[in-house]
Amino acid sequence: MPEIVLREALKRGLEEALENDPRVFMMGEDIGEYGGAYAVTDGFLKKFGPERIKDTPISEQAFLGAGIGAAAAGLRPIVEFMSISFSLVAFDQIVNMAANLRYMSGGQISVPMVIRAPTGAGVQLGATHSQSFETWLAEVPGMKVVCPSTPYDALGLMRSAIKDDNPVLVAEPALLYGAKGEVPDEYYEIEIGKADVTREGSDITLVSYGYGMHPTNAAANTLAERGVSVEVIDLRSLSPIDMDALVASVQKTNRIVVVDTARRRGGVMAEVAADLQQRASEWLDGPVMRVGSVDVPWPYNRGLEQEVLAAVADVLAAVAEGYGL
Amino acid sequence: MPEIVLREALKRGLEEALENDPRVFMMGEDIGEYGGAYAVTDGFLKKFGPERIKDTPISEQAFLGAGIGAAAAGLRPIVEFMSISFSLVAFDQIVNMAANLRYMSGGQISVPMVIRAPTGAGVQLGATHSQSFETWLAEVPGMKVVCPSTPYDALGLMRSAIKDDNPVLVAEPALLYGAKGEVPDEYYEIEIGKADVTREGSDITLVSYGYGMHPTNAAANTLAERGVSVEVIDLRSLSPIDMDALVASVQKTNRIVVVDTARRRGGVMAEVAADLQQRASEWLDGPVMRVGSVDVPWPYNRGLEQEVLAAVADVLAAVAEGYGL
Amino acid sequence: MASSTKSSSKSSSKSAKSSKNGKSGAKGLDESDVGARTDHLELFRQMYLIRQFEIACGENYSKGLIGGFLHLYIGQEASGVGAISTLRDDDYIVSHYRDHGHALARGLDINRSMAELFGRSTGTSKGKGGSMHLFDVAKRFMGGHAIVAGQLPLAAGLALAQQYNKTDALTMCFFGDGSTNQGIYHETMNLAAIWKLPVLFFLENNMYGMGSSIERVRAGGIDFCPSMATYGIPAVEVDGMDVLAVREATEIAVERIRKGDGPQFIEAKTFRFVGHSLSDGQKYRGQEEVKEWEERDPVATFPTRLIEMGLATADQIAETKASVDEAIAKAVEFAEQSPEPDLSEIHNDVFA
Amino acid sequence: MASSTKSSSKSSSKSAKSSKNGKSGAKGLDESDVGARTDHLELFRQMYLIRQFEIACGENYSKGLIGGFLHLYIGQEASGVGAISTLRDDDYIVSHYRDHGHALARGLDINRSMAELFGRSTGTSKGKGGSMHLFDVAKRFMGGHAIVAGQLPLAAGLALAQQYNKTDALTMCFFGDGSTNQGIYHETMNLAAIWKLPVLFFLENNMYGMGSSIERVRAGGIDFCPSMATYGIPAVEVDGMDVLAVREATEIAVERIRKGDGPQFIEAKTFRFVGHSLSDGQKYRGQEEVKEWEERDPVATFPTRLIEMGLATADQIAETKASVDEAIAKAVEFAEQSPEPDLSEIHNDVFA
Ligand SMILES: Cc1ncc(C[n+]2csc(CCOP(=O)(O)OP(=O)(O)O)c2C)c(N)n1
Ligand SMILES: Cc1ncc(C[n+]2csc(CCOP(=O)(O)OP(=O)(O)O)c2C)c(N)n1
Ligand SMILES: [Mg+2]
Ligand SMILES: [Mg+2]
Repeated sequence: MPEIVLREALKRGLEEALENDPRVFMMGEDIGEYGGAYAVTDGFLKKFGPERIKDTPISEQAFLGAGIGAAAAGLRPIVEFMSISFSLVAFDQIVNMAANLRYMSGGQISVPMVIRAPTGAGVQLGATHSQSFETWLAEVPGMKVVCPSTPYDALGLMRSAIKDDNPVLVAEPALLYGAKGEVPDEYYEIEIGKADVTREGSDITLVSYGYGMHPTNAAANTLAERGVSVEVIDLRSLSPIDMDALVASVQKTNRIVVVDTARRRGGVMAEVAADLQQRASEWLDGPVMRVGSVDVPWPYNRGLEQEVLAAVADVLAAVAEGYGL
Repeated sequence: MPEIVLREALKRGLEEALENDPRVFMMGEDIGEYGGAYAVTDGFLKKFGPERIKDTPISEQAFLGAGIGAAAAGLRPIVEFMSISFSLVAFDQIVNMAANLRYMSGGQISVPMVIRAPTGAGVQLGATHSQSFETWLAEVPGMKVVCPSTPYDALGLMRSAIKDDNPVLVAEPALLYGAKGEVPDEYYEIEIGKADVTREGSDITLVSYGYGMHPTNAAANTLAERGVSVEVIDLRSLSPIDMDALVASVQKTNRIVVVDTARRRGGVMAEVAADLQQRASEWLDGPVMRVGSVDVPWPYNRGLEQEVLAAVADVLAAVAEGYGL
Repeated sequence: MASSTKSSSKSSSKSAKSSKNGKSGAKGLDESDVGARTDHLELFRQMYLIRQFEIACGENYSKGLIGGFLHLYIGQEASGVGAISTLRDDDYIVSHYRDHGHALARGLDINRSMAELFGRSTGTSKGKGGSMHLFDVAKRFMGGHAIVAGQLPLAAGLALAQQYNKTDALTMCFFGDGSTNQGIYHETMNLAAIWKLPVLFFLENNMYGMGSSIERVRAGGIDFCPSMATYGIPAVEVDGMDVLAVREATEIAVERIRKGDGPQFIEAKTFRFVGHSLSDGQKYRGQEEVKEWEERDPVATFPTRLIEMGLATADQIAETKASVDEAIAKAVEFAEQSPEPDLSEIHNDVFA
Repeated sequence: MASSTKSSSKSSSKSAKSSKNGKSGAKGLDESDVGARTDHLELFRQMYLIRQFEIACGENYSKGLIGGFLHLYIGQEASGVGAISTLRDDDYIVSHYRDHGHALARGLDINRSMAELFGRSTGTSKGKGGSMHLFDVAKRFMGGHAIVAGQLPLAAGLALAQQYNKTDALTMCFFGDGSTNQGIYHETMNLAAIWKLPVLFFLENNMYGMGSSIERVRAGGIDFCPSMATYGIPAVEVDGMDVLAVREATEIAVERIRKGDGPQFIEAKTFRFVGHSLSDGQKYRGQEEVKEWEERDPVATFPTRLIEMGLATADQIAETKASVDEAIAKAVEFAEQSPEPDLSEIHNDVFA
């Protein structure tokens, strides 16, 4: 299978949709003439023209909201935030409009919109630019949220997100745009709401998603070297969360550590841990161990930032503390 | 002890501060001439004048942000959102400015600001007006969040919030403004970050806060009638959360149910459950049972809204399911 | 009043004519064509309908049959009725929480609208939306929105779709004076302008945002049209108590939008005779001010004008009123007798 | 250039004089008084310092010694230096992520500023803030803010405190052309205007917001002053490449604010000669445009002007440059040799 980087996988998914569905168009800051802050849309303006590749003013509230309106009218907008950190200024539109419209209208309105945004810390952008607000949006009924960790998943999830009739956030780990992986030429999709068992094992389950898969996979390798049989699960979808897959895994391994490179407090893994210990209590040999980044604002200094960021050592420490492995 | 309603308790706390500290002033929509949407500031404009009771335009971003600036300059602003639902349009200012400023500046700036907002569902305001965003703000490092359930707590917490040198959100349960309770004439404060054991018992611990204390207390009464010795804890503070108090209680009761009238998914009680099952696993006889409102947008119809809202029956069901009591 | 004279039949037929030059799909604007250009008696009927509907709402709110917040449109009827009378079926309308008037002027079923306020399963949103969230997508009435100014980009987006699909349909967006102090309002104005979106921004300046007189909270004072220069959006002020003046001004703006001129802005000066919502004690304004405006009550004054102009007889007015009264009574009855939604409904409509 | 003529010594001394009528705490604006009214050579020194600082930053970013995003101020030096030269010690300054120039013009220690970019413990924010978040509260330099336009209400709030405390100090707030498309900008303008806050809104219009020419993304075009009519905020445009013109215009605005006239707005037309940040390939603009602006490079042209005006000698210029070059070299050395923050630092400064 050919290998491409995650940025290319996203690009392929977007290009395909623009080619095949005239209702699909894109909006965002500097996605056109500049080529996109992370170059995901490079070349799109030339290829698809300014009516479908819309450079916007720095007005996240207005263009995200306009995406909602266009979607309500039957188009399929793909709206980019230059960073998930900037989604915060448009949170009201996402939560109160995109996610609520269907319910408030008694089912009359659909909002088939994709929101794309780079997310996560790790490149020294400091407190305001390193956040992971996908964890909040994943709690909002009416929203779907996915987060790929490989080029394969990025393409498969992007295809499903664009086809979905609901607002879907595709959180793109900024640290992974250049990450390589195999992607087949044949068409495939990845169902939103299904986790992926990326490694089978019987002693312990490690769960993560997005950039968190990197320390998680590294920890799995280390444990495997020590003779521990590790099952690894990539959530892929943060809303809905595939709790059934986690319960099934725990029934087999009886041990679980959940890992997030977003802050530890709250968020996706608090929900997973809280839910799982209740649902799978009879199979668990210990607590659901939770690993996350330190609960402080993101510092700029590289050493400090890395200290805050959840890492392989933290995963191994949790495995040891929770299960003595 | 004299009995007053929660609205009066808040009012007393605010009035006191305005009288005693010239740095304290208030801002918000219709807090002056209109007297406040929930009448908490009724009469203040006349008493303290327009320089200290500032009616604002419907510009949450600007006036909340101006509060941050005024606080950074040494004043002690108290900023009101007419509803916590409207805080969403100003979330960027709260999260990226109020909460981050100190860290980003290496400790040079303090933001001694109080944000007040009515919160919660239950009065048929529908999807956009019934939310509980204090659960998100409680996850933000740099923010403190309190939520009173009684007039006594409302006054004690408000006093501490105003004296605190950090941004503190006082989430005021809209359903409780008219709730009565005893409040002494003598001065007292309630420390932020300390939970309150409102009822001692040895069989099971029930934890909640704010409006959630009502179904929780009702459940405790029912259980007590059945002969179960119930310990009830009011968190009072959602950030920091007094996990030590919960662990201590579980060491005694070995059983716990956490209750929130905000949506079940995510939020404060996901964090509490996730943390507690990890910290107190050796003392727990079962999973941390979590009760919350149904994970759907808030419906307008009264019957539907009540069906969504976590209620005493849900608490009792969780107690039965988790611990057979 | 200057703005009233604008609505002379001469300029009306002129605008009607140029409108016929539009795309073939566009309906002509003939005085007799109810629905496109509603006739005068119909304008009165709609205003009276809204008034009586609102009065009935107030009564049933007091009885506890309607919950939540209730924002009545009483006093502003001429504005919404005049504006909406100029629209085609394929145009979108977007409103805020004070939406009953706009919904009824758009022809939403009054039974189902009332049922929505009662929270019943027969309501326009099956009882899930309530007063602030009326929707009827078949009628292209896209809500009812309760976050101040939050509806503006929705309107821009609907208009964007209309433009993208190369139609000459448009979106009419209602909002209040207070909402212009939300940043999103300015963002949307700019976006609509640079993209030349087919959207009509219809400001109902009723002088107050809740308890705040616009004079007190807006640096630019009580007139909004001058501020549109910043966005290059043509703007016209109209007497919002005069349904014909409103219709006239709106027709011109609508025509321009259909021609592809991009967004237009209308400011209707109007007034709510009642409180912001039913819990408003109106401490912030004197009753004289209210009285002054009430003298220009469109529902009270328009019949006289119609009769004077020879456009309706006193009998027709009386008949219209009687039939509306009956319809309102039936709507309340319908709402009251409609079933509550099934509790399982809470789980429906979260996802498509 | 018209705006340059404004900076004649006649009008300068006039504004200086009326400023002396201010409160007793206010420093006089004497030409010789560096700090209040900085002298001409000092203006040059600051511009040159900023230029060299930025060049050094670029180099060390390429070496990997500076991380994150790096937004250089190269080309805009006259704007910040001219504006800030008019301030008193008790005035506040608020900036955005392109903040190095403003920080240095305010007199922040260059060693500690460079150390902050290197992320060292000796940095202004102990290495926690980085390039986009320079702070020095002792100098009333209140950041460095990286959410576009997010700093505007902070400035309004600082000004509110100055007004509340009945001082005649003010707050100067810098922002870019692109930031005016954020709703919060408009909210803040209105709030400042209705409350008559002592804030100077200083727009550095460098014609681009990242890759978007302001012409393309703003309905109102490239000139911002007309839009201030909406808020009744006096607005003046100035040639941002001419440090004396900027100083002149700013002095007048500052004086008005101290008198209690409320917010003032200055638009400096300027240009960044380099990309938005160091990862910008500048595909969106031609090099001719950049060249044209570079011909007016303040750092290159101001010395000639000073010598022609007899305000400095070539030797003085050369000496100034030499001493700045040395200081920059030392700052880089200081930064490089400063220790990394202790890892325990992550837990400090979260709460007061
Ligand atoms: C963002 C936000 N802030 C505050 C409110 C509370 N609120 C509801 S309506 C209203 C006044 C709006 O006034 P205006 O726009 O003039 O409309 P009118 O009610 O006069 O029709 C306010 C402050 C809200 N719904 N949303
Ligand atoms: C809310 C928000 N949206 C987007 C960005 C990304 N961004 C950073 S700077 C910038 C351009 C700002 O341009 P302008 O205000 O003109 O300032 P300049 O960079 O030209 O000095 C953008 C889009 C951001 N930081 N914050
Ligand atoms: Mg109004
Ligand atoms: Mg710019």
